[in-house]
Amino acid sequence: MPEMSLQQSLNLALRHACEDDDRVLIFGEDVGRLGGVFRVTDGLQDKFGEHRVFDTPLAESGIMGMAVGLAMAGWRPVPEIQFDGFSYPAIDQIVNQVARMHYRSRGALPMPITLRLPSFGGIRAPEHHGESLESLFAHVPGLKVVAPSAPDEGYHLLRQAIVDPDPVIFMEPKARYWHRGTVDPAEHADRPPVGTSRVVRPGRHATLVAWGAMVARCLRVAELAAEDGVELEVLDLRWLKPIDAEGLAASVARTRRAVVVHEAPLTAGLGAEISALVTERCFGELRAPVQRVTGYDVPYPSGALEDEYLPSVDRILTAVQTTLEYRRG
Amino acid sequence: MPEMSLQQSLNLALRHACEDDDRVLIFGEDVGRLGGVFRVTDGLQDKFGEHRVFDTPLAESGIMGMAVGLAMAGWRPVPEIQFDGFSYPAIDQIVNQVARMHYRSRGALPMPITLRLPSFGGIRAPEHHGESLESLFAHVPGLKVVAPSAPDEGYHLLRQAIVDPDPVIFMEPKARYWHRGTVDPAEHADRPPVGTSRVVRPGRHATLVAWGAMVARCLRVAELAAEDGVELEVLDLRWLKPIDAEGLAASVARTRRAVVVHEAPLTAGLGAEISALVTERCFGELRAPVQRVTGYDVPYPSGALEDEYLPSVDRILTAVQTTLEYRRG
Amino acid sequence: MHSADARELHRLMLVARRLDEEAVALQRQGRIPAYAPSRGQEAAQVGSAAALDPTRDFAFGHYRDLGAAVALGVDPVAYLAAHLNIWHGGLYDPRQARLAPFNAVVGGTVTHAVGWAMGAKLDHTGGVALSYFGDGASSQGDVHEAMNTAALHELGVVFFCQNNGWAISVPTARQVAGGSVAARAAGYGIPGHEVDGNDALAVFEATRAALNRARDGGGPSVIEARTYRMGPHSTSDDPGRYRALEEERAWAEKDPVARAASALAAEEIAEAEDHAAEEVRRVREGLLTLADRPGEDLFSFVYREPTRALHEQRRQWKETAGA
Amino acid sequence: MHSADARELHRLMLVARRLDEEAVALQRQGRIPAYAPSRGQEAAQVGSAAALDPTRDFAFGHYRDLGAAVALGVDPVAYLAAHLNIWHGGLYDPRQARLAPFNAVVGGTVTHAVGWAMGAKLDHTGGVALSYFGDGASSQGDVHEAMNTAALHELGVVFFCQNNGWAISVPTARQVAGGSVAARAAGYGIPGHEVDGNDALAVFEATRAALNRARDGGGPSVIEARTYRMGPHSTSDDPGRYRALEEERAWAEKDPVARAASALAAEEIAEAEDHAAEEVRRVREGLLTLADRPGEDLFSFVYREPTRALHEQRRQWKETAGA
Ligand SMILES: Cc1ncc(C[n+]2csc(CCOP(=O)(O)OP(=O)(O)O)c2C)c(N)n1
Ligand SMILES: Cc1ncc(C[n+]2csc(CCOP(=O)(O)OP(=O)(O)O)c2C)c(N)n1
Ligand SMILES: [Mg+2]
Ligand SMILES: [Mg+2]
Repeated sequence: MPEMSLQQSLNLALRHACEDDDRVLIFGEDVGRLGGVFRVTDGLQDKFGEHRVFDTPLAESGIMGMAVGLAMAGWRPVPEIQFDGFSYPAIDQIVNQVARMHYRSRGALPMPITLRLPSFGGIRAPEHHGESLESLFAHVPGLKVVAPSAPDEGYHLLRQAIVDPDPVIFMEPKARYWHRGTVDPAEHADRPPVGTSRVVRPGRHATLVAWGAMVARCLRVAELAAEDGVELEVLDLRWLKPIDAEGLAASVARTRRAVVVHEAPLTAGLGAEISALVTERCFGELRAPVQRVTGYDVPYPSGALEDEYLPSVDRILTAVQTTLEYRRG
Repeated sequence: MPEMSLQQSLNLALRHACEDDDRVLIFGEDVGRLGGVFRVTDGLQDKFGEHRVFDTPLAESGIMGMAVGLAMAGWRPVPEIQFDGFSYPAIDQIVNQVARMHYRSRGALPMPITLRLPSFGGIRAPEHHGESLESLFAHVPGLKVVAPSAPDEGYHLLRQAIVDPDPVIFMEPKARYWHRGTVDPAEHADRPPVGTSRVVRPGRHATLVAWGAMVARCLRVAELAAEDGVELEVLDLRWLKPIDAEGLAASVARTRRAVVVHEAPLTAGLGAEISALVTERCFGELRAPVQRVTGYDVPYPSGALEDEYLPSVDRILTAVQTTLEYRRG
Repeated sequence: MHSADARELHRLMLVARRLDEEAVALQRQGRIPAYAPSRGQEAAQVGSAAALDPTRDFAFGHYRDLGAAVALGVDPVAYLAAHLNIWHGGLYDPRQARLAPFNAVVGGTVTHAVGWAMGAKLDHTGGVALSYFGDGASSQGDVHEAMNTAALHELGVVFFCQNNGWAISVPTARQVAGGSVAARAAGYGIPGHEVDGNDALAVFEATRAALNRARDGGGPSVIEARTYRMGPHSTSDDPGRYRALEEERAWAEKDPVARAASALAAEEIAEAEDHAAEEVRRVREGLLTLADRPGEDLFSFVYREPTRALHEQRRQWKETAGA
Repeated sequence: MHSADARELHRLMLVARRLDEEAVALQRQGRIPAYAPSRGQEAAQVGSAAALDPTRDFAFGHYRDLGAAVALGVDPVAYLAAHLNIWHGGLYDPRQARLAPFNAVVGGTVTHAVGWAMGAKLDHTGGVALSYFGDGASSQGDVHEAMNTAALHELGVVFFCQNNGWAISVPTARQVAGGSVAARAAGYGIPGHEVDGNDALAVFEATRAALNRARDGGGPSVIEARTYRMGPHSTSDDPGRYRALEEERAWAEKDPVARAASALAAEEIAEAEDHAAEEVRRVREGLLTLADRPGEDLFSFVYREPTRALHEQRRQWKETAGA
């Protein structure tokens, strides 16, 4: 099985998607000639031509509006917005148009759009280049939202997103672009359906719930905790909409404790939804309230303060300790 | 004490704010000559002149960008965006600029902007005219968010929002514009600080948490429940950021049960945050998981289906029953 | 319509006019909750839509395009269902109608036309996208992004601005800097034309020329049809608050339907009135018997297949609805 | 600068050039994480900013405006702090600097200039807003909304486009339909000028004229300075992937700093080099000793006063930081 980085596995997935379906179109700022600022679309214009892989003007709303029109004309658009924070100018198109055209047209106009969005922080980037918009997107009816945590996940989830008949926001964890892992494209036939989470590491004392780059961090926490005899289950949520409520509940029903970890600010972050869902389904089993370890309620800071902002191994460990030691007040 | 509608009390608050501080400016689509499509700015252009109350071109992003520049020049802008669903084109300015300019400039450039946003559903309006964006806004560091539930609340909260030195999203419940109540401007001096909730009706069997138009609905539920001897406490959250976690916890610690009600879709709605907050603070006291009665995870529907979508008295009562009858599984 | 047919244009405009009047009447009678009258804009709407080739072109409208719907042969009942609060997008099938669903975001569909035209170009269909938008919409950033992109990629888009003088209470003079939407075109290196929007034949010819140009690979262009919203912005609007009666009277003199009729023989007009009256009867009947959509529809079209969460929510809804 | 002073313009440009080179060097040495070089754009930036009246005007830039910062007398250390990842907006006080905080949203500040100019107009200060943006930014809807609004309200805004030929990998020809940002102005009924962006004196004069016009109540105008981004988009970019060496060579011939020097005497140039070298030394020192902001700063500027939740989060942060 070939080993490759997430950035490469995404590139491979795009390549295979274009080969499989000649209605797939890739476009965005600098995705064509340059191959994307993260090189995720590298070589695709050469291979598939300028009509299938092309650069757009610098206008995010226009990019998403173009995707809507292309989908109406029977194409399968895979636009990129260069960075998380620059999807805000396109939010009107995403929420008011992409997410609703199928509903508005009573199913006549499906929107099989996959928006690739380099997302989350951790790379000491400038302002607006480290945002986590999952709770915004997950709140919008009509959208699906997914974030891979590793190269093989990236490959399979991106292909799944592209063939999916609904619009999918595909959030790529920038901090993991250069991490390598094995990828087996042949496994694709056996993928679990959209909306399935995965247990990355089984354990019985508490469940850590995460997605994107925080999955690796939680695995690290689980390793450290294991040294002290604490067995943490790490659940990679993968799909942030639809959320795998059953998978979550099954894990927490076993472990009776949960910590959810994300980069976005605390208030109204997706951790709140996870906390509410888990509590609704496992109230009787829970031995402690679900702990949230998240970014603070502050703007994503400049690189020098990034490590202070992001959930650290220490902060997660502290939350694990809190939940393990919790005694009903 | 004069009796008036919410729409009138908001108009009065704007009038008093303009009188009190000649740096206050009011602008937006149709707010000047027409006085706003809901007449909330009626008569203000005549009174304060075209330079302080003016119509803008039809461009929501431009409206919020203009507010940023005016604030930088030392003004106190009170822009209106005509309807909830049309704030999406301005989200980039709101999130990337309004909410961060103070932070970015290390306090040099405060943004004392109050965005008036006719919000929520219930008036059988066209698409995009019935949206609830509170969880999106509450997630954004740097913003404050508030929704009045009654005429006096509207008056005082709007004045509070305008004098507040930070940007405030002021969500006006359209469905309550024409409901009347007494308003005493003189009470303004005694207002509780930003971020304080209020108990609208005390009770001891469960707490209903709501804001905007859902407060009146919860009061109706409480009346009905009282007929069966169930005493519900109704808490008007008012400030959706910062949230009054202490007030919430104090109420639920007493009642030991909570139901949160909102119009927005369930997933990643602000109800999740309320559920998580309450559970974190009252885990030991809670006798049942916090119930959420919300809009479904579907686009806000056309008028004919509105009543099916919105939390109804029946749905809230059912949730109350569920929480009261809850037995740990 | 392959070539301008004054009689047919008038017939279509008259249907649009009478249906519009009927919709206003139904609103006054409490049968329609709210309505956005298109009175005065029939020539702009019918003249342009009639020039489309419905086998391959596609139109993108907003919420005040009854005349375009009529000219495209869309069932008015299905179109007006949006105003009846039955379904946001209307009940017509946009693919067959060659008209995008009813859309309430001002300026929101203009970039869709660009994407659609790119799709048509890639498929070599020869299809052209006609994008309707108002003078108010012209202020939106999306319109700029759309024109720039269409011009760069030389796409088959006709940007058709119905400048009806007002965006709710704001007149063109305080909306469109420089005073002309057509003049914006030059900044993108594409042609822009102003046309008398109350002259159906002129609108038809201008649109046909722009469509042919686009079909021949000549790329996008802008047409600004100068017309007038003779009625209120919507049935809950009161234009008396912001505009002068004299202005309304002056434009009433230029009524596009009357103007189209003036070229016709009395019996042609009478025939058109009969036809329109018959159509109004049919549509009125259709509207009054149009049933609301069942509550299940709330959940049915959110995704191609409802998610597990939606199945569950539908189940809960049924329980309460049944209770 | 009250009138064009070729020597002073050159001096400022040379400081900008040498500081830019130093920043690139520091990046290569691992002292600065990333940098966006402004090499080649010194005449456009210095020439325009020098024309401002710092007692009342205000400039709105993006992230590649070192020359403007230098001309406005902003401490380069405080400006470059943004690139050092110390604070997003830089560490200068924008009110004193007359330069809005460093801003990474392409096109995001253009409407701010419009609002600021409206404020200045209401206050009768005679102040004018200078809005810098790139050829890439010109595609953004916000730029259109800003120009339309400024023209309608006749506000004192100079829309100053630095057309440096590229938006990362996309050349102007595939970005700006029609090929000219200045040509867009006519569509709003305002003047638009193209100016040789590598000619500091020409830029100064064009800007001064536009500022005076605005100050006299003549409203907004557009200036498009044709220049070239001689370096990479940023220190992590490789222009070899998308543009030809010949193009870079051709523009190197037109180097604006060399051009400004050509009009000066050798000793004037030598003096300017000494001055720049001294400034580079000072700034280098400042940058290398610039401390990161303390973690508390995370919480300090979110609101005027931290909320209760933020107090609590700061407390938690301190506990973990202390551990
Ligand atoms: C993005 C957006 N902003 C605001 C509104 C509210 N609104 C509905 S129609 C209208 C005026 C539109 O004017 P114009 O584009 O000239 O079209 P007309 O109504 O004259 O046909 C406004 C402001 C909206 N529907 N969408
Ligand atoms: C809204 C937004 N979209 C995308 C980006 C990513 N980005 C940064 S610079 C740039 C190109 C900008 O080109 P131009 O406006 O010509 O300015 P220049 O870099 O040439 O100075 C892009 C796409 C951004 N910063 N902001
Ligand atoms: Mg109009
Ligand atoms: Mg550029």
